[in-house]
Amino acid sequence: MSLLEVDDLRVHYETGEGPVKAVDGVSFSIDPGENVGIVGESGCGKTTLADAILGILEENGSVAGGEIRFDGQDITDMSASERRRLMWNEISMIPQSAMNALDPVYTVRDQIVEAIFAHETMSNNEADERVRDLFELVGLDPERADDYPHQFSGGMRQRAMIAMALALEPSLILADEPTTALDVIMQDQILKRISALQDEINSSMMIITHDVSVVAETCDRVVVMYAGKVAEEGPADTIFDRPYHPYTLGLQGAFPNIRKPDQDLVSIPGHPPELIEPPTGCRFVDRCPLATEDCRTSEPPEVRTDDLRTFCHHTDKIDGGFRSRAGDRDAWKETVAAMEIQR
Amino acid sequence: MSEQIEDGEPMLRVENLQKRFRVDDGIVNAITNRLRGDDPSYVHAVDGVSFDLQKGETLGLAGESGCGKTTTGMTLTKLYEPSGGSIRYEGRDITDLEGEDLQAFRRNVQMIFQDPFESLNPKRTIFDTLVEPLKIHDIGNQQKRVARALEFAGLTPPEQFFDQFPHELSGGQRQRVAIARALVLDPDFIVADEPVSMLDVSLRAGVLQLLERMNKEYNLSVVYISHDLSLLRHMCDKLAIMYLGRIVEYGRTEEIIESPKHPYTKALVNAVPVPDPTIKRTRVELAGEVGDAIEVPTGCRFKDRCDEHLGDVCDQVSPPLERKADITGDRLVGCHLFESAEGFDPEAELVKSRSGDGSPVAAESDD
Amino acid sequence: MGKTEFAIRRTFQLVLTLWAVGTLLFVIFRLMPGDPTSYILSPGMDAEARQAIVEDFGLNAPVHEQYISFLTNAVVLDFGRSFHTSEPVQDVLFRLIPNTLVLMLAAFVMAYGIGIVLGVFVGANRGTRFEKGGIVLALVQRSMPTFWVGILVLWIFGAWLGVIPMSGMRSAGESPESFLHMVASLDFFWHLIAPAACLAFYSMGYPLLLMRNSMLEILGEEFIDVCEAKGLKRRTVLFKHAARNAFLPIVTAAAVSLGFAVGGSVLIETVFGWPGLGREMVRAVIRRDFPVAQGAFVMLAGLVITMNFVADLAYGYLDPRVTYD
Amino acid sequence: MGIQDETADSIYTDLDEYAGVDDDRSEWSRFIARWRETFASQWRLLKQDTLVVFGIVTIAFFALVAVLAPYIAPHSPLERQYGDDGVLISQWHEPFWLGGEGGHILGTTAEGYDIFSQLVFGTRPALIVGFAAAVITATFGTMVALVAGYYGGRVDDVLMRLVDIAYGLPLLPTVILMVAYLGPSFFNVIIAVCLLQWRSSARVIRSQVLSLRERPFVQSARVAGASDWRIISRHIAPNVLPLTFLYAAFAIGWGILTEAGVSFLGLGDPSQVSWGTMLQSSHTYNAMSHGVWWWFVPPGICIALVVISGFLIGRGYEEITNPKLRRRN
Repeated sequence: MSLLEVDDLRVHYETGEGPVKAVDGVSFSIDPGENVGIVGESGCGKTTLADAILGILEENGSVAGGEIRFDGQDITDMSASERRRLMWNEISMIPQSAMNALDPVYTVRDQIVEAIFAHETMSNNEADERVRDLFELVGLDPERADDYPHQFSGGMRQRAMIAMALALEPSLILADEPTTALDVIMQDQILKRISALQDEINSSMMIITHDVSVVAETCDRVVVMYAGKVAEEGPADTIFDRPYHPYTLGLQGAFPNIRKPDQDLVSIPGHPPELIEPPTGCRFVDRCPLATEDCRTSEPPEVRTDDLRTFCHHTDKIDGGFRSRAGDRDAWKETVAAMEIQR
Repeated sequence: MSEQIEDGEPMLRVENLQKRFRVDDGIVNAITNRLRGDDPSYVHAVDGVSFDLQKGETLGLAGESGCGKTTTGMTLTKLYEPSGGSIRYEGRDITDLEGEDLQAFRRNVQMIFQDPFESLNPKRTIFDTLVEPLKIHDIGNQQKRVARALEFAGLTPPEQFFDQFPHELSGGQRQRVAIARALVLDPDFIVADEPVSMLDVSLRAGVLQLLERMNKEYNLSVVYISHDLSLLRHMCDKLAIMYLGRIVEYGRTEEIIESPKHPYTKALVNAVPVPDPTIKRTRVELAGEVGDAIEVPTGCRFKDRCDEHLGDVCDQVSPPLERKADITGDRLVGCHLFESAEGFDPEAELVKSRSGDGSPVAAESDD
Repeated sequence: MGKTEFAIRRTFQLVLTLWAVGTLLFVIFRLMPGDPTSYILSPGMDAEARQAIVEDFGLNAPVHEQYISFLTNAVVLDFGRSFHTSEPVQDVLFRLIPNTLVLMLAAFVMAYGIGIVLGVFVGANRGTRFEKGGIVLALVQRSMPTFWVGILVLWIFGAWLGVIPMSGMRSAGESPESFLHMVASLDFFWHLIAPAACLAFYSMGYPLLLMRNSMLEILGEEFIDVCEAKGLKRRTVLFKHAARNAFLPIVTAAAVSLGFAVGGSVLIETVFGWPGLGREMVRAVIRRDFPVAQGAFVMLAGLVITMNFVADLAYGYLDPRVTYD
Repeated sequence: MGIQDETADSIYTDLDEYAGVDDDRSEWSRFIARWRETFASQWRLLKQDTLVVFGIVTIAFFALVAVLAPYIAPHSPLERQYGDDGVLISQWHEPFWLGGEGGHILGTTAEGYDIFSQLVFGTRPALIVGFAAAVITATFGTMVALVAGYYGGRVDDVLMRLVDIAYGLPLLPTVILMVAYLGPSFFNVIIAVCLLQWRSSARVIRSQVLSLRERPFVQSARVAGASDWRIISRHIAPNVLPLTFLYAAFAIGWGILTEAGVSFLGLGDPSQVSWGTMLQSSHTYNAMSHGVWWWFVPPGICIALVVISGFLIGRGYEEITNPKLRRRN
């Protein structure tokens, strides 16, 4: 059985102009011990997804439909206290910027101990011992546990956050852009540390990022999100090797690769749609070089090819011509320009 | 630098550039410090940087935050006054320019900033923003020039954008406006500080293409400042790797990325993740963190984090950025691991410093 | 910079501010258009008395000497004698200061105790009617003139319901042995409650609004999300983490708002006939008893400046992030 | 040596002949468009808040009353009224709807003045003090802030120490003392209020200027060669304007409250009827002990209404200018 199953999840934010459908019918699952990457641009709903799982949505946001099952139990349905018992004990998080993720007025030790005491009964000495172990685990000097967060550098804070996330050996860790705020070298070290520790305690992880290369290096499986929906999902190797969704192709081409300096960078024309009134049919339609009338009128079907789930009308066409041309920036521009003229 | 890497007079020559900021703590402290006879403390943000920039060349300044790359860029555009060293533009020292000469220089240099949401005045229309540099320099045909610049930046038809305010545009469009503003004066060189790092992934490439075109079609020189080596590899002819206010390695981009020599460059290059799960890279673990720019360490600035630390030489003698006998190609490296091709002998310097007044040697890279 | 050095620097600033206030006072007083004696002296005074006062004030000395003696006298809190009663101003002030302090302290405790707690709840209930109500309440409290609230209270509870005394600090028959005895008495409490409540009512809006704004900012911080994700109880998140952080700006603000509260106490003392510094200052101004007015003013200003100083130091102990630079 | 050299392949080569007058886009129309947008955007945000609209409407109402006072008030404010018996009134009269004689809407004071007329005329000093305080404090505070924040260094140090000193002064006692020394006139009250109120706007706007100064759009202008004056006037000042408005709105309230307080203490302008002097005379005649509420309740309500309107507008601005207070999305 999967550890986490997200089933047709819908999350809406109430605004003056109507509900923003930030997550709109997203389904995927995470198996025990598995690393799943959620990739997409800002505004695609990936952070909202994590907030919904953690139960920390903004006050104007709410789960409007679907289920989040953890170990078979629907957590959207749980009472507050039931849910609290689950949090951190089973599902913990590594937030985006450890800069602001630690309470500035308490020492790092206090904050880790607080998480432990919220779920387990133990003596102060035992808790201190645990903090010491955790600090060593993440490569921090245990003597500095009594420092305040501001006395730590950015990298140290992120390590402290990881220590806190592991404090109760959760079975699932949600990492929301865990390294974007850090410099390259620190980013590399943190990612390495996370992978190693996670193997050790055999927990699953959901990594949310816009950085395709981070996902490529750390994840077993990838969910590509676009405008509140899943565009494509499958094993990392296949997604990077033979994706079927044009958006995935575009996203890959948009990243410069240090090993392939001569590759053209792809810029997907246009902008993601507004999520107050998203387009009917496929949400990628206005930017897609393969779009047809069908894409505009009907929702893309789920197509299973190899080991991928792809939501697209044209998975059969992509193998034909476009995949080979997707790395060519003019291919995108021309096709979309042609569509503009038609309209 | 003892000699030029390429022939021909460089458009821009930076020599031993320094910029330090006084740690200011108000009038009361200034008085008490004065009374106690303490020297005011300084942040040595840029501490002896030298490089050349040819016409039409693109140079990448890379390094971790706090390495001084942004300060270097801002000093080049005269946003900061250098505290030492010189910047020569077309053979003329611009460090002390004032009045009309300064204005003439300003016509030829522009800067593009990181944050598209902060780089345009929210209270002014796009036309106002673009026409301002023309007004300052009293250049005619303003409307046509503005239109031309917007068009070049891919904002067509330009008239449609004239009366819009920044908040009506997307991040990508704003960054294009910022580029158009930089181009409207038709400058000779541009400093681009992380020009795309805050843009959404799918929009980045478009802006990068624009910058590439600007460089290729109009023979503009560009200094890119970024921590993203993948991006710099894509955009730059030359690369300068900075660490704690100094350049530690300088040369052609592909050479540096393919075979980094300085231990820091090695760590930096190997830390870059690759968007391809089939490629496994060798990771170099670097101990510790970037040091303090207020009390700069003696000797090599990288010594505390270096795996290949040689002992006293590294601790005491600051390695100059120079050609190395055992490194081929147009490359300058500041590290004692390689043998100088310019006759600099660190051991001798070490002996000299010991026999002398005991103060550590501050070797400079220039003649 | 260390904490001691910060304290030294801040003390320096304190002295500077006190000096500036003193100088300002001197400048206003001595350099007013026309002969200063004409402002001080009432026309009916005979020449001898006039001469005595001129000498007492050192008004015949050169300005810089006057300035120096003014400052040295101010340092030792010697403001001369009252024109009206000839009593040393110092004695008058020292008799009145405790009364004002008791009133202000009582009001401050009430205002900040209630205001802060209300602010936490208002901030935590963003976007609800409760929030809107809280904001309007706070603004109403701040816009009703204190003295008018005092008048209303006297009218309703004093004249109409007859549950509070109309004026003063103690009932006619009471003559306590000491200040402490008096403060501890029920009669004193009965007199104190209405003016203190009025002052508190006025002062409460500020911490309420500030705490609410501060809470909104803090609740948007990422560490609050982390606290919730840790499975902490809502109450713990709200009070142990959010309110503790949101409280920091209140410390500074409290000191600043004291400047306003002192003004409020002047009015409240006048309305309720409370024998404090403020009322004395107003009476002195009306009687043109300048030594007393000046003395009372220096006391009130000194109180505000000292509180600002204390608050700045306290901030350093409450917020571990303060680096003093 | 060719700093002036033109690049041969410039995209503007064909435009380089300076054609003299070339702009059909009038500077003036763009100037108007800019300011229209500034105010329109402020207004768009403000009018969403019903409380702000309430504040604006209330202040507008009182402003109208102040202008039309002679036409609204049935009597002159300092004209003693005759009772039904034809004798000068020497004791307060109840409003006519409580059976008071003489048909006075809100009765008369102990001195025989018509309370309603005093109330109507009292609008004038209140609004004048309020607006004068708003305009002067906000302008002065903003100017100090611009200079201190933009130039920084020692200028900033000195100006900010001045602000610290101003913060050391308790507002009302200082005003009392100054009015006592300078003489009880309306003008002096305004001066005194302004001297003390600029401090908060100066402090807050300065920190805003400090941050604006480092923004990329200001840096861009500087790289392009813009003068200090151009940067301050075109780039920084327009962006602190909302804060200036905010402090102006708050200053209305403080000005009126202070004037009322000073008048209540008997240090107001003796030749003027203001809401504060009305409350003072009611207090002097011990009106609350006698339950003459129609004397002391209405002026208080008026003060509270105008003051809260200023606060409501100010608070509305605060929610706009402080993005952290705004609801996300």
